[in-house]
Amino acid sequence: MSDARTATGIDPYQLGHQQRHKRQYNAEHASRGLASKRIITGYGFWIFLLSDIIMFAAFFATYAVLSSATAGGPTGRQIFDIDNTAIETSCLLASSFTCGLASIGAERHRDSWFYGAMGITFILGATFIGLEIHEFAGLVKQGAGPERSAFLSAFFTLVGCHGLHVTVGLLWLLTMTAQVFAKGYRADVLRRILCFTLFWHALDIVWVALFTVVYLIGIT
Amino acid sequence: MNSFSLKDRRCFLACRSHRWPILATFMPLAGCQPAVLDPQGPVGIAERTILLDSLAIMLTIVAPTIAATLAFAWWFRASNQRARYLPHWAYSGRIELVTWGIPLLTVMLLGGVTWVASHDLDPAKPLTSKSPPLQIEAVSLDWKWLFIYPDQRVASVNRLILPAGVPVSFSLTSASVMNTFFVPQLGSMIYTMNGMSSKLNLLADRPGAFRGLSAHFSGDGFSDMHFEVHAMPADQFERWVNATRNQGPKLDEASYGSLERPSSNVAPFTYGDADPAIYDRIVTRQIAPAPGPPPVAGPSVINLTRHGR
Amino acid sequence: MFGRLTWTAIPFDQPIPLAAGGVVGLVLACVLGLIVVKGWLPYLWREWITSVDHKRVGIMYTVLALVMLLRGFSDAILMRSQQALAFKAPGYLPPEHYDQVFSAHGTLMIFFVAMPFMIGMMNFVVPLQLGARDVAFPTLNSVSFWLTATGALLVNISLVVGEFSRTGWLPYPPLSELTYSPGVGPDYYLWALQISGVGTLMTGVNFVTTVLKVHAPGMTYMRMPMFCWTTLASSLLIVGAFPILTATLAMLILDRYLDFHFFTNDGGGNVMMFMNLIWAWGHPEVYILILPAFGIFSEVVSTFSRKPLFGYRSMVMATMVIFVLAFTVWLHHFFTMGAGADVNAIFGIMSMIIAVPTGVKVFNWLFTMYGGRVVYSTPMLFALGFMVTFVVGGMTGVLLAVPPADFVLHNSLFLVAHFHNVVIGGVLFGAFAGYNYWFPKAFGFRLHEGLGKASFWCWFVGFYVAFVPLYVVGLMGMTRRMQHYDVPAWHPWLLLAAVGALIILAGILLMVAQLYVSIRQRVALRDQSGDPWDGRSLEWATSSPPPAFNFAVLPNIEGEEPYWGVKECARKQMHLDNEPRYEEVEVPRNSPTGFVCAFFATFLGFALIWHIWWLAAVSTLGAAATFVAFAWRDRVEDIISAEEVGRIDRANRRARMEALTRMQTQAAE
Amino acid sequence: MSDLERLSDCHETDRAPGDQLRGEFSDGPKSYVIGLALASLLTVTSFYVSRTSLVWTPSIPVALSVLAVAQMGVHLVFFLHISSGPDSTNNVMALAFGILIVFLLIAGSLWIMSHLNHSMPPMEKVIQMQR
Ligand code: HEA
Ligand code: HEA
Ligand code: CUA
Ligand SMILES: [Cu+2]
Repeated sequence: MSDARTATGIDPYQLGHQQRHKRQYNAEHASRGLASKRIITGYGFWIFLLSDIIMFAAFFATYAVLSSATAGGPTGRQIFDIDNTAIETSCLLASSFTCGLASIGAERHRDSWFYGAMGITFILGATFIGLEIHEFAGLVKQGAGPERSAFLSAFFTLVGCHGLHVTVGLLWLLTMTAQVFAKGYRADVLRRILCFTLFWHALDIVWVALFTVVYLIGIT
Repeated sequence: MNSFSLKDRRCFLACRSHRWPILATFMPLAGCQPAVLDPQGPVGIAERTILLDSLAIMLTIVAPTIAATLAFAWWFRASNQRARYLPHWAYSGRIELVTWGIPLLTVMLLGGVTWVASHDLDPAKPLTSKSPPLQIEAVSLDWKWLFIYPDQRVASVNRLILPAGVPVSFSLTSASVMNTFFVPQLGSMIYTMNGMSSKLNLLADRPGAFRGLSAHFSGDGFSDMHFEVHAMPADQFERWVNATRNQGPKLDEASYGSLERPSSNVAPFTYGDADPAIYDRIVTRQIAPAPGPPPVAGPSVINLTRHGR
Repeated sequence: MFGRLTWTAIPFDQPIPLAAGGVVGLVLACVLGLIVVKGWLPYLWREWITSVDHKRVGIMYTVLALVMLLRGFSDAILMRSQQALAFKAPGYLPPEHYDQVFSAHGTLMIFFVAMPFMIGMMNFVVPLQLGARDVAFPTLNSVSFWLTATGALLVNISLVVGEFSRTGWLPYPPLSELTYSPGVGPDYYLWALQISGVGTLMTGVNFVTTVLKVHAPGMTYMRMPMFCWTTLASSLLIVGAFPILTATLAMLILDRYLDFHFFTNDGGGNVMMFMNLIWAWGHPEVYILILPAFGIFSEVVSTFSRKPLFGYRSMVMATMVIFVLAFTVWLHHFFTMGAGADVNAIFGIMSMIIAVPTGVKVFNWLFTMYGGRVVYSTPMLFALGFMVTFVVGGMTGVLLAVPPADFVLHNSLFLVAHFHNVVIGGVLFGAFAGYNYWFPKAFGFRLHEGLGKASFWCWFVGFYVAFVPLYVVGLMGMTRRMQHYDVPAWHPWLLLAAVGALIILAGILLMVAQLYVSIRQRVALRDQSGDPWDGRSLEWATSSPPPAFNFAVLPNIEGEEPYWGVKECARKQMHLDNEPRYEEVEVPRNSPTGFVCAFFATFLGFALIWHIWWLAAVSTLGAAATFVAFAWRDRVEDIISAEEVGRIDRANRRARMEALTRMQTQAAE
Repeated sequence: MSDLERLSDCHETDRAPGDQLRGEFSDGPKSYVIGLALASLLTVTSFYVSRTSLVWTPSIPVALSVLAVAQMGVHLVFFLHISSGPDSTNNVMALAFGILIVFLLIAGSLWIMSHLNHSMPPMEKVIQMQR
């Protein structure tokens, strides 16, 4: 082998530590590198949420483009019931708050706090879904279902997709409550609760965009 | 009708039975040259120039890159003892500057060309010419082309007749699925879509026969969605219009209804009396979009009589 | 009971797909039978199907890609021979079949060849290069793989049961709407992609998290090998782009199944919105494919030039610039829709700007070779072939980005030649370079070099013979997707292209032979040291194949090219570091979740395609139950004892010491 | 304990999205209370603005959009605990990436589609123009 190969390497960017010949095989030295499981899980879920929001963005863009394509059918102004939207909004906002409380309860291993807050969150979320189903059913009965026009297709898909997320969130909420009940506040359960609260808060953020773009701007 | 001059017979190909035998002899298929590189109108010529210029600009940097790759790989081969070995050489600010700078400069040049050319050659932009443009409305159907001459009140299927030297202003739509109107030797193509009317401006410099086709896949009969383009002197075009008018079937909603049903390999024919409002009615969907194939899986109705021998 | 599914769905009247499907089915049955008879099933289940080890998952991805390559290639041969024959003749494939062939070819090649190949490489290599034990979410990784396999399976089922989409690899409406495509073809396409798309998205999430959060101590961002960077960029692109695809396909599904009006002709639908959305995903998609290939070339060129990568920081910059710009150019796929000059020009110029960082990459590989000792191994040949070929494809891409030029070249065979030029000369060559390069790491023996080089030359020459003619006929105005034609001037070129495809076939056969011969000669080709190429990054620091836990003790990184530094030091002092204190290691526990989920997903997809609603409901419940059961499990990890770790690592150290001694004696001679 | 877990001890420089920094708002419900108050205020304003005649009508959509953006910010800070601290750099970078893509997708689509619709008015517009 040539001499050149065994010559001391020079780190061209001077980024490496100076003593590159004395490698230490111990973990104390590890100032950067592996993150804790909580951070890994939370971060992964965060990335997933971003992708979910990008999916919503595609539906929003479609809604914006198609919102005037009513094909002679009803327009937003004719079918939106803002009072209903206001009640839905309060439910979801309050549930975001109670969900936050539940996460604190879980961190502090406080049963009454955790179960109570999760219970209220569930009730608020379920009310939201109930109101939305009621709204959709009313529209379909009026002949303003998604097959009526491109505008209504986009409306039902965008709002319905959010509703579907909330429904999944409710099922998840039940699962997490059951897991705490069965397994206690174990580290892995707490990680999942962290993800669940992230999910729930993110849905609230999507709803802010939704009630603004669809309902409020829709009626002006 | 038999008076068309046969100027261009370079690759005569009598492969269809045509309504006018003479027109058939007038159909040298233009595929014999690289059509895009042999344009016959100002739009096509400009586009060819841009294409070749851009290619030249890029080759000045791409060709040396290829050469250098081969040269470096060869000279620095492991067995070449004369080549320098720099086992730690991995950075040079000056070279970095060049590696970012050269492509950047090239792209700036190319970008400038692109900006100007895009505006100059916008398909919707009318061509400058002494003569006023001829209006033609094109409808892509499953799987044939309908060309309506609203001012002349005639229409033609699968054959596009143009006056040479006169700018043509196309409005295009589709009866059903998407297609693309494209005559390679004349230049720019454009999509046709149901419920929308696209704009395209072309001009044929000289009389000649070209090949036109759909450049966007539209279903099973797509391969036969080509059409003939004949550019002829203006006086001959007049004669063609006069000879066509009041001859043959009438284009109205009823006959359009039977035309829009899926069929392929339709031999060219003309309508002697075309309702000039029909195009608008198609675009605004007052005439409903054409139906699709019958709702069964498997082959749709196709006949391959013409080419299927 | 069976929805739209009846006996007529099986194309008894079409011998070609039926025979092809029959052969595939027979082969599958034989393989399965062999496995059962030989009693390999438990082994397969334990070690592969339920494995969540990133190396195993990576290998399974690659195998899936290679199998689907064969399927995609048979489609390519069908197309090339059809076009060679169909001059003024119907050829042997009627349109309704030919249309399925190109649609299936494009779909398979992009989603089930190129993607799994690249994801397979990422899986196998990235945690090793980062000095980590596994990816961030190992079980999720296995779910991703099995969902991808489900998608591939559904596409292949369409060969025999029903039909595949006839609308091209991207289902442009309104052709793909129920009115104009009443069959189940588009439904196969849609559900296959939705299901595998979930898997791909999860892969993206997994790898972003892995690269950013899971690496050995000291492995800072600016010390990561280039392949990790390109993996990060590619994964971020997945996270940003695939949700758009999911949404777009979901809208088409709603149109087809529930009579919505997103893209229909009636009801106010807007087809242009589909084009807009699908390309907002589609353009980033091509960089999802090419960026990992760029990473592979960076590793290969530097290793076989015996030099560090030139301009590492520029490379990182260029990667990230390409990644951001990828989301700003999508309109260049529909310049001819008529958006107007301003829009066209701006998107055209944005597209060209991508040539700058790409050019930087090419030049940096060039200067990596400068002053090097270039060894012409098979991976290096693929890298050189790539550099020569890809710049041509990139150049024609930039040409297409000039709107007025695109106005005459759009949808022509010139375009087809462009993308095969970048996809074969870039993505596929990259995959093959990586396959030859990391094969010894995965299996402990090298691939046969002679046959590898021969296959390279066939691929290289075959590519030019097959695709340069397409540039020419494209300039002659020939559009893509023609089932027959009657222009004499095109005919000779298409004959030549068919010859090219045959040369590529020879390349493929040589690759198969290479694999076969290498397995036969595996003892002679054994990689004892775990470092067959004198590599520079961490994957070469462990044994070949690596143990389940990758590294006995997590390496502590103190510079770029960490392994090279250690190795130089060891060579100088002629001895390895002292034996570390071994500790027990936790490795993620095997889990059948992925396989079971995919099992239900397959039935779900099939049921939805054929409108068998009860089966769809049952499968959904099954998948959901699997998930809950998975969430309920208590033991997530297995423990490997310190003695076991020590035993495995000591063997590795012994092999390395021997290699060192060999080197010493060689140097002394 | 796995080495993953062990290493986390010396890992103050990073934290999971959604986790509060220790000491910030004393780790209690305070942040949620502030968030709820601000968010409610913004929501009520939005609903009020949409129906009042006090605001110049053409500017209502703009006002509503600004309010929505503000409210999303409130949610991010007080519910999701996103901060600009060095420990959540990665979280913020990821968020910025997401926002960039959302922006490019929505703005790009609207820009492209408005040009396309301008040159090829969809059926609705054509019929309106004919009237
Ligand atoms: C990754 C993408 C990819 C790849 C690799 C290829 C590879 C090839 N493609 Fe394809 N192609 C597409 C993506 C790809 N294609 C797409 C997206 C379309 C558009 C579809 C549409 O119109 O909608 C298309 C369309 C397309 C057409 C249609 C043109 C038209 O519209 O008229 C044709 C025509 O011949 C063609 C040919 C070929 C050929 C000859 C190859 C050859 O290079 C074949 C390559 C062969 C292999 C890749 C097999 C490989 C190797 C092995 C099997 C490994 C061996 C095993 C071991 C090592 C164990 N392609
Ligand atoms: C891996 C896949 C891949 C890659 C990397 C690329 C890379 C590029 N592509 Fe390609 N493309 C496809 C896959 C890919 N493409 C596919 C599949 C389609 C068709 C889809 C379909 O319709 O079915 C397509 C279609 C396509 C079109 C649409 C054409 C049409 O439909 O009419 C355009 C137009 O702009 C385009 C442009 C580009 C550009 C500018 C690049 C650039 O990134 C290239 C940059 C690289 C270089 C330029 C070479 C190296 C640089 C230098 C040596 C520096 C100096 C050079 C210059 C300054 C010029 N591509
Ligand atoms: Cu004329 Cu074929
Ligand atoms: Cu692109």
